[in-house]
Amino acid sequence: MRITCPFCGERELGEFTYLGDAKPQRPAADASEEAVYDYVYLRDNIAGVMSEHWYHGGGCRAWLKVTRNTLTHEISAVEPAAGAGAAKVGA
Amino acid sequence: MKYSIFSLARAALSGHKNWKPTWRDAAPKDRYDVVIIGGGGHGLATAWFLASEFGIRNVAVLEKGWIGSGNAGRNTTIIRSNYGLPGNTGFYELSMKLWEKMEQDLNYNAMVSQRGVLNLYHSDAQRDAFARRGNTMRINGIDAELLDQAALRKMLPFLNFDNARFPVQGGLLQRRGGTARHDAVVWGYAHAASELGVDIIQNCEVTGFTRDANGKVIGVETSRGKISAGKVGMAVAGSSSRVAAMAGLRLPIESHVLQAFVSEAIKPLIPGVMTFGAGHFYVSQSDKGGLVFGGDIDGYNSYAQRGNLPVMEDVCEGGMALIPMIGRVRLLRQWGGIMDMSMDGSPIIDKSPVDGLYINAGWCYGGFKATPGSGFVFAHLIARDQSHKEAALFRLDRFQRGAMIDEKGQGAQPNLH
Amino acid sequence: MRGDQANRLNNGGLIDRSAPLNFRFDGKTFSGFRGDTLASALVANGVKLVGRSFKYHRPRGILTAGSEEPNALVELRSGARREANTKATTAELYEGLEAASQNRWPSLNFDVMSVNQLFAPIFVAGFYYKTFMWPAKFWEAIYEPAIRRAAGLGRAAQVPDPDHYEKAWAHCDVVIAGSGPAGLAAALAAGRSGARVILCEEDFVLGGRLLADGGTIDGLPAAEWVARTLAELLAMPDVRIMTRTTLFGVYDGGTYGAIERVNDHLPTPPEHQVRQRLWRIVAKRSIVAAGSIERPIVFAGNDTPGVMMASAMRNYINRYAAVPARRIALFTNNEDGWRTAETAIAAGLQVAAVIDARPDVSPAHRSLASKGGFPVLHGSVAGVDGGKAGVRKISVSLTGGARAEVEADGLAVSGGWNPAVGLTSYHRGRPKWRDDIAAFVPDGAPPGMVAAGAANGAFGLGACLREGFEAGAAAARDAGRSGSTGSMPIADDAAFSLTPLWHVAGKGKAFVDQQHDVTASDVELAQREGFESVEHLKRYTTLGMATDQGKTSNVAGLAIMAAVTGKSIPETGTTIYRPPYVPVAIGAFAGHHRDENFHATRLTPSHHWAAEQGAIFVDTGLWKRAQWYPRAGEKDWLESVTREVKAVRSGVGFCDVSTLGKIDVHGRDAGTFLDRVYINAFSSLAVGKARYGLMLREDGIVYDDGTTSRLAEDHYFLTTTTAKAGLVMQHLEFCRQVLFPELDVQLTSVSDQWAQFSIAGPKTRDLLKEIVDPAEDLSNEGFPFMGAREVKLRGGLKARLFRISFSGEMAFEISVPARYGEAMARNLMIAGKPFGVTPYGTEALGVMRIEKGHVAGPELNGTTTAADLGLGKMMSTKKDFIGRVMAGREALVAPDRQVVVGIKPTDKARRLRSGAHIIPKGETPGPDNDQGYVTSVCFSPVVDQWIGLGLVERGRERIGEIVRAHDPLRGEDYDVELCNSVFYDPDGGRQRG
Amino acid sequence: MADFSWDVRSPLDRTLVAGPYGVQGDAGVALTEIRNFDLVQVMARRGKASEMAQTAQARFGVAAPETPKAVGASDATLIWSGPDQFFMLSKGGKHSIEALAPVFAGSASLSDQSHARALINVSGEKARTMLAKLSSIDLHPDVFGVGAAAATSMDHTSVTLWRGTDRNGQVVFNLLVFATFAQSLWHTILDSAAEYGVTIGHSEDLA
Repeated sequence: MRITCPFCGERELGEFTYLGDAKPQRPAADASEEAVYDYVYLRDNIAGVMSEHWYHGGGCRAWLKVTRNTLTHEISAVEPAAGAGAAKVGA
Repeated sequence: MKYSIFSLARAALSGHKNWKPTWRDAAPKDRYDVVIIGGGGHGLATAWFLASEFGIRNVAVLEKGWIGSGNAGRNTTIIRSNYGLPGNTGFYELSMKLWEKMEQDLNYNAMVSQRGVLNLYHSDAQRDAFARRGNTMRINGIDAELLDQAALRKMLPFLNFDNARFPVQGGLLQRRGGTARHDAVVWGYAHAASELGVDIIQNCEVTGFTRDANGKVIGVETSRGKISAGKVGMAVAGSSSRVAAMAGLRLPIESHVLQAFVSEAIKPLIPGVMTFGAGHFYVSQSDKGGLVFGGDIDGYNSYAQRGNLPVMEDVCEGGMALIPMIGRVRLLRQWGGIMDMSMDGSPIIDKSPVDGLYINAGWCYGGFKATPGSGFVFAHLIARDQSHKEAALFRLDRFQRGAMIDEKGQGAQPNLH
Repeated sequence: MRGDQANRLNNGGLIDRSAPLNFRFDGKTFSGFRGDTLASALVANGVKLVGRSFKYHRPRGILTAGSEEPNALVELRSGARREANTKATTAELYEGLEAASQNRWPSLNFDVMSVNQLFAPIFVAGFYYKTFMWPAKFWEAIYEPAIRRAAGLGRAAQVPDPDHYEKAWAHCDVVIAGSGPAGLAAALAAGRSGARVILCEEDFVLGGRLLADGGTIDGLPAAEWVARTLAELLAMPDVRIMTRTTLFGVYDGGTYGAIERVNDHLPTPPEHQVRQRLWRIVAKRSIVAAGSIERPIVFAGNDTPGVMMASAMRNYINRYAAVPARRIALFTNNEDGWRTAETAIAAGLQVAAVIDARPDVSPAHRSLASKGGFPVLHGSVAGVDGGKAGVRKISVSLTGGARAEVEADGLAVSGGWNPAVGLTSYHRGRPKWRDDIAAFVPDGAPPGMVAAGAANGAFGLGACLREGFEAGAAAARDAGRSGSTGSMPIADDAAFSLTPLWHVAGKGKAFVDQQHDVTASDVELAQREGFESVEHLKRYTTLGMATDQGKTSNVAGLAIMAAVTGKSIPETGTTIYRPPYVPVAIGAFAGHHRDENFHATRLTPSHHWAAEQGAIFVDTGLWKRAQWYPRAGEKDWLESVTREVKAVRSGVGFCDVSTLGKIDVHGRDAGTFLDRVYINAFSSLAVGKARYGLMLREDGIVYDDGTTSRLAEDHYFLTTTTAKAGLVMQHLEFCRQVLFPELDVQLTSVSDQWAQFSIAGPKTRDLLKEIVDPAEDLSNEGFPFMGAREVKLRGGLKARLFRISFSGEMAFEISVPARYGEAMARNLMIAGKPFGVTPYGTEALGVMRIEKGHVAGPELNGTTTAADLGLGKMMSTKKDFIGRVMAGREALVAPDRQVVVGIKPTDKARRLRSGAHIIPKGETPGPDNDQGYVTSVCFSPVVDQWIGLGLVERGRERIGEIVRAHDPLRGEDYDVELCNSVFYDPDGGRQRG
Repeated sequence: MADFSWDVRSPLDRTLVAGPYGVQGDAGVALTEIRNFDLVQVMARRGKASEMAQTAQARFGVAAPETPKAVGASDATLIWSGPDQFFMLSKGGKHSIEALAPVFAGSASLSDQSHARALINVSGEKARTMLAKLSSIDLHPDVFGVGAAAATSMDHTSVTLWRGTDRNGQVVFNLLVFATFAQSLWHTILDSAAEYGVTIGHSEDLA
C-alpha cells in the first residue's frame, strides 16, 4: 500500500502508522460517560470506504486523514489533520 | 458412517466406492429451534454441542460459502491454553481439555498434536512476565514450565543464541499445547453434528434478521429464503460487525487482516510451536512438512483477505533472526484472514442487547484454539440463557464497566493487541 | 556425441560447448555445458530417474523444463548451503554442482518407502482423517512421528545459512513479467515511448518460448530478432532488464515483489555480494507476459519416467541439444503438440507414433507422418509400461474401441496450454473461462495490470507480439510518456485447434498432482464424500499444494471434478490463487535483517566510554545500556550492583540516562496542552521548576510518566520513559494535530540532542561544584529540589541542570549537547575522583527505584490505573484531561483492585522472585484466591534483604499482613510480608537535603 | 581544581575508518561524514507561517522551502523538514540557535538539533544504486533533482535526505541521521556499498 502524503508525496506503507476510524470525535469535557464510552470503544468497522487516521511518523510527522476502501485497500483521498503544520484553526 | 482402520480396509476392497458424504449437504427447512450463522469451526462446534450436550437437535448452521471458508480454514493451527488473566485462563483450558478428546468425541482424526508451545523470552522483564503467566497457569491446574537458556540449547540447538541482536534467554513451555489440522476440525464437527441431525447449509448467506413487534429476533433472511428460529447465534468472526449491523448493533470490534505463510515441505526440522519474543514470528511444522508461520496483523482495518509486503518481510526477518538455518527454505504460499479484533484482545460471548440474538465474536487471532471451548460455552449460553462459568467474563458490557481482559495491556486500540 | 553426454546432439542448442562443467548427482560425476540447467544436463547424460514422489515414493523423472516442475526436485549443494526441493529444471549448471535426489532411503534406485505403494488401496485421499484415533495417546507417540518422517521432501540445512541477502527498491512506469515475444514487444513499445521500464525474466536468457520453438519475426530468425531487440533495449537508459528475476507478487498501490537470484548460478557468491536480492518494484503499470504452461493429460502411468510435456521435450532438444528419448511417442489433443514431432524429426530422432485425441489431423501433419514413417493413432493413451527405468511401451485405446501398442522410450504429452493467471489473480480476481482454447484467462486483474500474449490466451506468435506491443504502448501512454513507438514486430500466427481432453479413464493410477500423488480416483472420492467445492477438494486431497503450486495440476483436477459432478468447468470454478508465483527463500524476505542486524542498535552518547570501563550492556528496546560495571574480583553481578548502590547511597555515582525520551514543547499554549495530556497541572508550573507527570490513555489506564520542566514561559522540556519515547511523541502529535488543533504548540524530539546523566548521592553537590561554573548557586536555596535551569559549566559550555531524583538521594540530572556526552562521563570521573565517584548501570538504578517504591515498566503494564499505582491523588478534578472519564468506570475504581504494595520475605535470607503470586496464608492456591503477584524485585543493600513491589488485591489496606509468595514454576513457596512500598527514606529528607 | 577538557566526538567518531572498504579498485561510492555543524529546527508558531517565511527571507536572503526542497543561502542551507518547518544547517555559530532565537521570536519555535544528527555525504557513480537498498523513494534524476529533499526512513530509521549540487559530474546525496542510530545505519550503508567499492572519509566542511 502506498499513501500520498499531502506534504511529502507518495510514500510506502512502512513510513506510516495506523490509528483507526477518523469519524468518532472526542466528546467535549462535559460529555456523559456513555458518550465517551462510545467514542473510545464502539466502531462502525466499515466494509467499504472509510476515513482513517494515519501518522506519517517515518516522514514529516503529520497526522493524515486517509479515505480508503477496506475491501480493496484503494485510497481515494488524503488530507492533513486540521492541526498539521501551523495553519490557524478555529478562533 | 463409522470411521476406523477397519472401515478403511473394507472400503479399500470395494475401491472406496461406498463412502458416504462426510456431512449431509442439507437444504434449509422453514424453522429451527436454533439457527447458527457461520459454518466455521465455532459455528459447527456450537451446533454439535447443542445436539450432543444440550439435547437441541433441530439446529441449522448457515454458511455463506463452503464450510470452513473463513478463519477456520486460514489460520496457523495452533492450540494452547497459556493465558494469564482471569476469564481467559480457565476458558482456554476448558477448550484444551476438549481438544484432548475431540477425535474420540467426533470419530474424526483432527490430528490434534500436543508437541508443545514455547514462548521465548529475551530479557529479564519478559522472563518476569512469563513467570507471572506461567504461575497463573499452574495455579489453574494447567501445565507450564519456565526454561532457561541452558535447557533451550539442549532442546533447540538451532536457535540463534550467540549471534543474535536479542539473544534467546529462555522460554515458557506448555507441553500440552500444539497444533491440530484446521480443516479436519471443521469437517469433524460437521460430520458429527450432521450424524446427530444438524442441518449444515452451505451457500446460504444471511442478509437480514426477522424481528417481531417487540424487536425480538425470530429468524433470518437468507439468500435461500426466510428461515424462522427460536434463537439465533452468530459465530462469524471477521464479519461480526457486518452481521451485527443487520440487527442495528455496533460492536467494540475492528476487522484486521492477519497474514500467514507456509514453506515448501521439508523433512522434520522444527519439533513444536515456538514464538519469538523479540519480534513478530511464530512457527510450527505441519505433518506434511511445511513450516507454517506468521507474525503480527498488518495493522489497518481490512476486509480484503490479503496482506502487504512490509509485514511479510517483518515476519521473515523475525524467522531468520531466530532460526538462521531456514534462510534457504522457500516460502510457498501467503494468505490473509480477517480478524475480529476486539478492544481488549479478548472475545465476546454473550447475549446481545437484541432479544433472541446471541453473539460469539471478537476472537482476534486466537479463535482457532478456542474452537471446541467456544462451541461448548456458546451452546451453553444459547441453551440455558446463561453464561457458562468459564465464559462469564466475556461479556459485551465489560467495556462499559471497565472490566477489560487485556493480556497485552494495549487498551482500546485493536491493531496493537 | 561427446564423451559421457551420450544423449547430447552434436550440433545446435544455446549451450556453450567451449565451457564444459562437471557436476555430481547422487554421488556420480557427470559433465554438461555452460547454458545447461541441471535437468538438461541430466537429460544429456541419459538420467531418467531423478526423484521419488511424496506419498507413494513412486519413481519419477523430469516432466517439464521450467518452474512448473513437480517431479525433478533435488537437494542442491551441501552442508550449510543445502537447499531442499530445488527444481532441476531451473537450477543453472555450474562447475562442481552437487545435487542429490530426495525423499528416498537408502537410494533413489532402491527406496524402502516405496512399499507405501502396496498400501495405496488404503492410502487414498484423506485416509488419515478416518483412522489413527485409537488409542488417543498413540497419535503423538507413534502414528504422527512416522507420518512426519515419511512426509516432507528434501532436507533443509541444519546450520545457519552462510550467505547474505538484501532488499532493494526500484521505481518505473512499466514493469513487465516475462521476456518472451509478448514481453519483449511490450518493452520495445514502452521503452521507445520514453517510459521507464523494468523487464523481469526468471530464466537466465531472454526469449521465453522463442528459445525452444524459434519462429520468424520481422523476417528474421527468432534468435536474431531477440538479439536485435535486446541491443535496442540495452541502449535505452531507462530500460532495465533483470534476468534470473521472477516477479512473484503484486501488492497494493502498484507495488510488486520480485526475487533476483543474483548468484545462484555460482558455487558461492563472490565476496561482498549477496546470494539473492528481494526487489520491491513500484510501477504505474504492469504487463504480465509470463506466458502459458502446457498441461498434462491424466492417464494411467502418466508419472512414469520418460513421460514429458511435449513443449519441454522441444526445450531439451532445441535449446539444450539434449535428447530425452530416441524413439518418441506423442500424445496430443491439439495442433501445437505436433511441433514436438517436427522437432524430433529435425533432430534425427525417431517418432514412434502420434496419438491424437482429435477427430482430425491437418493435411500437413498427415504428410509429415507419412514422410517420417510413423503412424497417427486416433485415440488416447490408456497406460504406460515402464517403471523406474522409464517408458517402454504405451498402450493406446483407439477411437472406436480398438487397442494398439506403441514401443517407445519417451512419451511427449500435450493437453493444451493454461495461461499463467497467477499474478493477475492475486487480488482475488477470478480468471474467466474461454471455450475456444479450453482454458482460464485473466480477469479482474489488480489496478494497473494487464496480461498480454500467451498469458492472456493469445497463443500465436504474431498475436503475442501484437498484444505485447499494444500493451507496452498503452502502459507508457497511461504513465504519461508520449514518444513514438516505432513499428510493431510482425510474425505469422500458427493455427490452434484443440479438443479438450483431461482424463483418460483406465486401469492403474492416473496422477493429477504428481508431486502430492493425487490421482483421478482421489478427486472422485473427494466428490463422493462431499468435498465438491474446489477449495474443499484442494484441502481434502492436497491437490495443488505442492512446491509446483499446482501449475500443472489445478485445472486438470477441477476438470475431473466438473466431469463427476456434471457441472461445467467454469461453474466448478478455481481455487484462490496465492502468491508467491514461485517459492521464494525466507532469507531473501529477511534480507539484511538477521543476526546482529535484525534491528537497528541505538547507542548512548557515553557508550564507547562505558565499553572501555568494561560495562556489561543490556538491550532495552533498541538501546544498549550499561547494566553494571564489574570490577576485578567481583564474583557475580549482584556483588557489582550492590557495590554501585552502596557507593551512590554513601558517596556519589552517575548513570547515563540519555535513553529517556526528551521532547521540546514550545508555544503559547504549551501549558494548556500539557494540562490536557497529563492528569496533573502543568500550566501552573513556575519557570525554572520541574514536576513529575502522569499521562493516561483515553481508556483511563496509565500510559507513561516522566518529569517535565518549564524552561521558559512558552517552552517545556518533557521526558518520557525509554520504552515509550516514540509512542508518546506520536500520541502528543495526535493531540496537537487532531484533538487540539486550535492550540499553539510545537513539538520536537530532542532525545538525541542531549546527553543526560543522573548524578546521585550525598556528595553530588561536591562533585557538581567541580564541573559547574563557580558562579552558579547549587545550594538548597539557590537550586531547590525540583529546580530546573540552564547553567554554565567550567570552560563555558552551557548545560541544563535538573534537581530531580529517582534514587531517593540528593541528586541532579545534567544535560549537555550529545557530542560532549563522552567528555562529560570522563570529566565526571575526573571531577568525582576525590569523592569516590562510581559509575552505575541500569541494575543499580533499578535497585534504588524499588527501594524508593517508584513505579516503572513492570507496574505501568497497561492495565493499571493511577490509583493502582498509589498516584490517584495526582488526578486533577479541576480540568479535563485524556482518560479522565473512562478512568471513573466502576471496575476501575473497585475497592478490591490489585494495587502497588511493598513485599519482603519474612525469612531475610530468602530470595524474592518476580512473577511469584500472592496467596493468602493457609489457603490452597487456586483461581479464587490468586490475589496478585510480585512485579519487581531486587536485593536491597539498605534493607539488607531481597525486597520487591507487587500488585496485590487491596494491598495498601493490608500492610503488615503475612501472605504466601507462591511460585510453582520455580518450585518455591514462602511467606512474605506486605509492607509500605517506600523502603528507603520514606520522608524524602535525603533527596531534598 | 580538576583538569578536564570538553572534547567533542561525532556519533561516528569511533566507527568511521577512513580509507577504502569493500571491493578493491575504483570506488563506486564515496562516503564522507561531515562533523561539527549547527542545525536548528525552525517550526512556525500557529498561524505564523508567513511571518516565519518573511523572517527567513530577510535573514538568509532566500525563501524558506515550503515543499520538500533544500535551498542554499550564502552561508547556510535551509532544508524542508515537514509542514511549516525547516532545518537550518550552517557552520561556525553564525546561525546557531542562540543567534537565531531573537530573529524568529514570536514567529517560530526553535530547537537545537546540532548534536542530534550525524550528517553523511553519499556520492559516486553507484550512490543511487546503493541508496536503492536503503531508501524506498524514487531517486531518479528526473524525480529527485538537485535541491530535492525528503523526510523519509531508511532501514526503519527516520532520516532527512536531500540532493546537493553535483560534484565532478556525479550526484551528491546528503543524509541527516539521528545520532544514536548513526553507527547502526553506517554499518548497514557499508554492507550495502561494499560490492561497489567504497572510499570513506570525514570532513569539517559542509559540502
